[in-house]
Amino acid sequence: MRENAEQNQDQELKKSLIDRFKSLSYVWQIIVGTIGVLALIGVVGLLFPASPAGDLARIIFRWSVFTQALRISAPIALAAIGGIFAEKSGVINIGLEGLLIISAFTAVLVTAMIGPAETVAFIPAIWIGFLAGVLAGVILSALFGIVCIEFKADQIIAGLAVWLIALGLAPFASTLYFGGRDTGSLGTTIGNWPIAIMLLSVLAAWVLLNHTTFGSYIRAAGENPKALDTAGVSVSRIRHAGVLLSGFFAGMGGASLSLSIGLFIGTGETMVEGRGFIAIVAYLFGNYNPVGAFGASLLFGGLDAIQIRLQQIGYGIPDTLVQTIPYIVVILVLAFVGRTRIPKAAGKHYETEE
Amino acid sequence: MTPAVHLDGITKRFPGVVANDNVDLRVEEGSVHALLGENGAGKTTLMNVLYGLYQPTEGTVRVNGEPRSFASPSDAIDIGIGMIHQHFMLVDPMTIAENVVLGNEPRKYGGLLIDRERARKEVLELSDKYGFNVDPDARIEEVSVGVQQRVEILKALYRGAEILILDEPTAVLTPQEVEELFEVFDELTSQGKTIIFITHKLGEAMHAADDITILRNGKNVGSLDAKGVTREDLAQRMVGREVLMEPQVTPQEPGEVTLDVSHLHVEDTRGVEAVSDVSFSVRSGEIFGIAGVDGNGQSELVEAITGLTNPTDGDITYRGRQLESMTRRERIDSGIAYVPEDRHERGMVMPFNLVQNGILGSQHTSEFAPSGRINWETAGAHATEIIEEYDVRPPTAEATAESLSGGNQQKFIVGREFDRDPELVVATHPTRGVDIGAMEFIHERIQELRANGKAILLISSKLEEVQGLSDRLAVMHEGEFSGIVDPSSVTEEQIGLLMAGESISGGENAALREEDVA
Amino acid sequence: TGGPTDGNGSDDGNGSGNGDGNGDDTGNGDADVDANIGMIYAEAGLGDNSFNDAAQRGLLEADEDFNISFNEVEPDDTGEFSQFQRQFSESGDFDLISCIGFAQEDALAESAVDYPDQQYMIVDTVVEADNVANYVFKENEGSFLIGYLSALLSQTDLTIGSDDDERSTNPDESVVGFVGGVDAPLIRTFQAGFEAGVEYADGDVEVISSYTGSFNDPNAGREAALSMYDDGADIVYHASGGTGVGVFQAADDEGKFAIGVDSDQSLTEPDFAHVILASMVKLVETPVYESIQNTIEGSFEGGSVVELGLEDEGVACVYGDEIGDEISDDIKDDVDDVRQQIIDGEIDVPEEP
Amino acid sequence: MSGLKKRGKDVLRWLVARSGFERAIISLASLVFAIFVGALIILVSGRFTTCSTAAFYLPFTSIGFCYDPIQIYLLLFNGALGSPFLLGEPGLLDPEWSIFNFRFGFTLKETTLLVFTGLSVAVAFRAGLFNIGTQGQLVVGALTTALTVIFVAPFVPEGTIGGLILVPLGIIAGAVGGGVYGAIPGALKAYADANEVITTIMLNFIAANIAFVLVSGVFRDPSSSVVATERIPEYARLPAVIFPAASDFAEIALIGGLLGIAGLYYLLEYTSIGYDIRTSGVQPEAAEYGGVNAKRTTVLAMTLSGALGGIGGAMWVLMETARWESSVPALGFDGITVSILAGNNPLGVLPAAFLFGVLKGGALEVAFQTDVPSDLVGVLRGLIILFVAMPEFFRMIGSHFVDLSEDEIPAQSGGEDNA
Ligand SMILES: Nc1ncnc2c1ncn2[C@@H]1O[C@H](COP(=O)(O)OP(=O)(O)OP(=O)(O)O)[C@@H](O)[C@H]1O
Ligand SMILES: Nc1ncnc2c1ncn2[C@@H]1O[C@H](COP(=O)(O)OP(=O)(O)OP(=O)(O)O)[C@@H](O)[C@H]1O
Ligand SMILES: [Mg+2]
Ligand SMILES: [Mg+2]
Repeated sequence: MRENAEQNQDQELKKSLIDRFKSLSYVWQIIVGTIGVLALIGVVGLLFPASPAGDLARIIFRWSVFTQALRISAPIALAAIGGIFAEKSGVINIGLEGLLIISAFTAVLVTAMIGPAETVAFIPAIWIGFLAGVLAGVILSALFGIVCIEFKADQIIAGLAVWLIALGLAPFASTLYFGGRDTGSLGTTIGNWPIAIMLLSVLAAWVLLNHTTFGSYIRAAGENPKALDTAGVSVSRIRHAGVLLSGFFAGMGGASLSLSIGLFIGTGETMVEGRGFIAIVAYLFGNYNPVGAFGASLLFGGLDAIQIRLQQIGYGIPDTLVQTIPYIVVILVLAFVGRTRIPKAAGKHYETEE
Repeated sequence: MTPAVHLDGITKRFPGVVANDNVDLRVEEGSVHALLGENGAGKTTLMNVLYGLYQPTEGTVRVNGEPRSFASPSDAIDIGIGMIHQHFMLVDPMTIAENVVLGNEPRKYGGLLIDRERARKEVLELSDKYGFNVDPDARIEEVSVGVQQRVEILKALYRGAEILILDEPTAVLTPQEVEELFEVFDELTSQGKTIIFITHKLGEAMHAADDITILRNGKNVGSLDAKGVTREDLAQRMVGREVLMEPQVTPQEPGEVTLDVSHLHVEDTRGVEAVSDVSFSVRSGEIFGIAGVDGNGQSELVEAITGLTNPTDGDITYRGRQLESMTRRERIDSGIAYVPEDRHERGMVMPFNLVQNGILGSQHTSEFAPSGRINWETAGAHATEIIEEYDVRPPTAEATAESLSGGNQQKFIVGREFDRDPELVVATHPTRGVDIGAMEFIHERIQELRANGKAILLISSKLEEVQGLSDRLAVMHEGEFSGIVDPSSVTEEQIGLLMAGESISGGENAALREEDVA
Repeated sequence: TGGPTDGNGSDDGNGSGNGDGNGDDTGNGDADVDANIGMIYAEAGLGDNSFNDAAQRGLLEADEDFNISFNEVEPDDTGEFSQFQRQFSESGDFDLISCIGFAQEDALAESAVDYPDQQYMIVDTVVEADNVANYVFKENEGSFLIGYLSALLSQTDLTIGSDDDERSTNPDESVVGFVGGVDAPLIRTFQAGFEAGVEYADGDVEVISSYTGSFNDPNAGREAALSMYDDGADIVYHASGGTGVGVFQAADDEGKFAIGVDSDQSLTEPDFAHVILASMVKLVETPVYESIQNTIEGSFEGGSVVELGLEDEGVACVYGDEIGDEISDDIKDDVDDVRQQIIDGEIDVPEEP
Repeated sequence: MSGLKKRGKDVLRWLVARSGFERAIISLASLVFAIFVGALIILVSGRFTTCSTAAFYLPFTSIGFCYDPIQIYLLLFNGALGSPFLLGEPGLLDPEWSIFNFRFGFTLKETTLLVFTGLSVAVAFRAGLFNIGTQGQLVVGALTTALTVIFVAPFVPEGTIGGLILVPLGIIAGAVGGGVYGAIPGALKAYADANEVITTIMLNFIAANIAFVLVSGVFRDPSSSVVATERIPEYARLPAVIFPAASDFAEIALIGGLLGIAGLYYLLEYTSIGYDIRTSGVQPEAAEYGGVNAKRTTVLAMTLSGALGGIGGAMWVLMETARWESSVPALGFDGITVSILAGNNPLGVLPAAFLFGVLKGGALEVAFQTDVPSDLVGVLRGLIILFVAMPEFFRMIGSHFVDLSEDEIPAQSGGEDNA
């Protein structure tokens, strides 16, 4: 009898825990879930240091793995933040991959043209290159914005086109200037600056989106553009601004990617290798919140960093399989945790009456 | 005295349509002016011209005597014109305060950040000044339609509106809320504001307005003083002929129980119980009406019956069969017709033409798709039949649903559902948005169905409609029936009380309940 | 920057300036040359500072020594190999079609059957057909030497450079690393040789290996190498194409060392010459040149498989141009000994890890 | 308005109202624009490289360019068809040219494969699902095809009879493999509300990786230096009959593709299930109202889409490679662009696939004959899609030339003459 009652109580407790978890907001669910999983690994790892959980715990709770995760996540998080601004304003930008490619290439190109060791007005060439990369992202996104907003192009299709154009243009231009699809090494890098740039961008994006008038116009343009229009704010201007910002942030992402290693590779899918698409996943996963997108990017970066270490301590699992873990995790989380709420007017054209 | 608004010879053409044809309109300062007309008469267009959303093809807009031309609404807003649209222009995930100040945010730190605190305070002050009683921190998606409307008015006032335009403000409100809105009108005019509101409802125009202007086919067919005008006169001007004002119901003995609902519980999409322990039954040859303010569980109740949502508890029996085990398609096939509340989302597939829309729900039946292949000829003939019978305009089956006006969409849906040869018709707001002529026609059809022995469940927020048509009338409040009454023996006020959740005295009410259970 | 250098429109029809004989006059079976060569590079294309560039060097050397014409193509993805092979073959104008890289194997296996009269050569893999001359490298042998070298160095105290840019090994901890690109059989032979070489030097030296899954992702290469250095590795050897630049970068960041692959990367990546101790070079020039020579001299041997190992100088361990001198002669002598033992067949180098 | 002019306008209006026609016009115009912009890019990039002789002069000027866009386009087109024209003498048909040449065969092989992946993307699109996962479904389908044929082959007689058993079996296996793999994101969407764009992108990575691991670890042909399965027997391959065998183009596969187009068109336009799919595509709420089981339809459409992608993979194996190998071409991604260019209409898939087939076939010729980097063709492809994406642009241009506005009719209030 008593046992039964205890069991019941136990179940009650469990149920109420689950209920409480379910009542959390989406982003908090993920945060709590992640911390929970980490804590579990930590505890099991402490108890059974010789088990795989022990290995895992040793990998995870390590500063160098954390900085590595940050570094891997920087280009993804930056592109994801860009994606947030575009989509929050009502323009779905699936061309992030293309923006990353073009900015990564341009950053290297311009640095090489100036001469990696030169300075211009006391600014090292590599930072001029960085700015040029950002500018390239902004210009390509401006084109995308005009096509989508002025000519009412289907955003998904135009985004694909942006990707394809960049995928062809960067290696094409590289062949013309460098004589090959790969640019060759510049001999200089921007080191770990991308981490700082990412953290600053997360903060800036969060403030911009949630605490400024511009941010509330962006949100309104993607939710109910008519409300914005009738409030006397030009929806198309706000959307252009959102799209340009997506080029700005993705441009920083692309320039960070190539300049942190000091070269551009244009072979195959280029050195960007699908990071733009992962960025889309990151911001959807992070529910359009810059902080959430950062968290999601960090999750990918972290899984990737862990994956590298797991390979190296020689688990008998094929490496390619280990590399698949992040993708599987995303699907599991999507299937069991929840969904994101897409801005109501995203993907739809808005026409000011006359 | 110069009128606050003087629209002088306004003509507005759209490709293929003359929406306003040389319309004159004068609105005195500090008055309430009603704009009356059928669907598509050009009311909204005329007001959009005044608000700067449209540029008139011809004619002049004068405000306080001065000719104005607005390039966009912001020009109109600048000189004190505010408009509250039929479909609210609010950003759902934002708070009331954020919505009110949108476009005119108070700022801090040299204009860098929004000053949320000040925004809250100003909205609260404004709300108190006119007795609006809204919570500035609530999100739009959390508050009722009535509150949303007040937010819209606040928005206009916040921008310094002196002239307020409201497009069909009462369409979505309860009688009580309508009363409150009209009190707000009084409060506003007493502080010198001018109000223009659009309506289909003669009673409201007569009750709340100082002057009434009637549009028909884009033309002004009369501006009248609201005092001393008769309903019949207004109706005749609106439609261009005489109309019957009240549905005429002939008494009739109901037959077998077609639908029986007992102890039904349904949750809404957020998992909150929306219908709690509701029981009733509908017999063949009977119209069972449900009145109530939108959002009191009617939608969930109806969706549970029609198979679009699953009840959490309780039984629904339809002609002796348990309904819960039947899919939506099986329910359609077994003769349940359903005129849905939301015609844009549910009732029609907007990019499809009328031929395609005509078979929505019957796409698998042997009539239209013998052996899985759709016979588009039969479908075309079917659509043409509905179009002719229900006077859908334009009368082309190739027209897409989205190109039809709301009223015509509604007529097509009603036609499609009534022509299914159903045993049970569930009709939700069947005449919402349609004009008097079409309304009359739809009412006749409902009575015809009743005469042919069909069971009809009629849900409407228009009191005179449910009261006039129903054999028995239930009133729904917060997911429960606050009463089932004989509609001919209660007053509108009594129903209004039930709608507000109060009980009314009288044995007849109790008697009806008993009979129902038996 | 550019445009036509000669604007007067003389129509000698000789196209571009970045490769002679390349342009619209090729592909039409010029009768005045001794051989017309079709060249299909591996995916990374020219300018890879490595494999393809080496192949092109072989071609250009042949162009200097003989009277040949040629046409080069750089496929963008593996699906294009077969199409280019067939395009060359179908024209019937080419005396030899050179296919660079193992990824062309599958395509060539079919093309060779469909064009039995066409002569082909392929580098890095074997296609069993009478009209294909195959050249494979014994990467495992070269990698064995590298592994052996790395293990020795990891146990000695090697310090190079001045205060602000000092890099050194840690003799107390003996760990070396291997970074592979795509986890493919060919790359595994690098890994196998490397690991065997380390083991041969000293069973206590630990080897960490991992794959980045791509030949084009230097950022991933950098992270992989960084975590190896973080785990105490002194030297990381890579066989990962463009990804490898990341390995060098990591070595640079961490004050450690790296070893290059395919070409002498201390020359092709001069910016990283200060971290590259040695490279495992594959002399792709040799088979390209040799096969052209054979074709001209009529000694083309279809169906032959030439294995280029340490013995034939097809693979070799070359010391870094800038810091190679810092390696003690003792160690170099040891390496030479081992090399000889391999050539003499005294050491059996595995092909799979 | 004169009668003739009015009639002309009526015809035009009618034509424009047919969205299919409009799509075709827009696709054509996009092509023209992309070609034009592409020419500019070729010219500009020609200024950035060096050459001894100008290949092209700006008319009436002495500004020379290293690359001649006209020549490049001619090469592109000519190459894709197998050089019917003798380029030195413009307009002259090569008397020795036969349409059944191997390069045109290439182009058609590419077309055939793109027809299947294009249809795969189109059917999902029509159900309102953006299936980016055709690539993964193709990878899985190709693998199941190759493995099934390899494992069953020893149990059936060799030769034609074996072929007659193995080929259909392989195709079915591909369809099942792709279908099941497509059903996963469908089910995730229907029952867990997981965004299919994300899940299909993820599943592409997963398919490529898992297939790679499976083949390299379990099913690998040890004699091959790439990660690939063993070859399927010669008699289990789809043969080229009229075209040269070198082209790898099996005519029967294209016929299969045409049947697929007709079948999908019929399914979507003429059947109840097609109605359900389209309805849930454009307006899921209305579909539910109309008795469509939205969840099931989602899964069904994704399964169908996956099966078509899987058949694409089967065709790739049976016709081109004769085995599964890790370097699967990006046919699934190209399918997205094909479907988009086709306006997601099965009938449009054929010309769209053919266009991309030509681009692919011709790109080789350009790379072969000139030193213009072949990535240029990729840029061109992106430009075409960009222009296809903005019909409004062409409508704006079009409205400069023809005024299509209707004659005025007065506003109609509803129901004024009901009795
Ligand atoms: N933007 C537009 N483009 C083309 N035609 C329009 C447009 N807006 C309105 N119309 C047409 O103008 C006419 C008048 O429409 P309007 O919206 O003013 O009617 P209304 O009186 O407000 O009707 P309701 O009572 O249904 O709201 C209708 O025939 C409508 O189809
Ligand atoms: N861009 C447009 N082109 C053509 N007609 C339009 C356009 N915009 C609106 N209309 C027409 O204007 C009329 C009025 O539209 P409105 O937005 O007032 O809603 P409605 O469909 O009348 O809805 P309700 O039934 O709620 O009154 C409708 O006939 C609608 O079809
Ligand atoms: Mg209106
Ligand atoms: Mg209306």
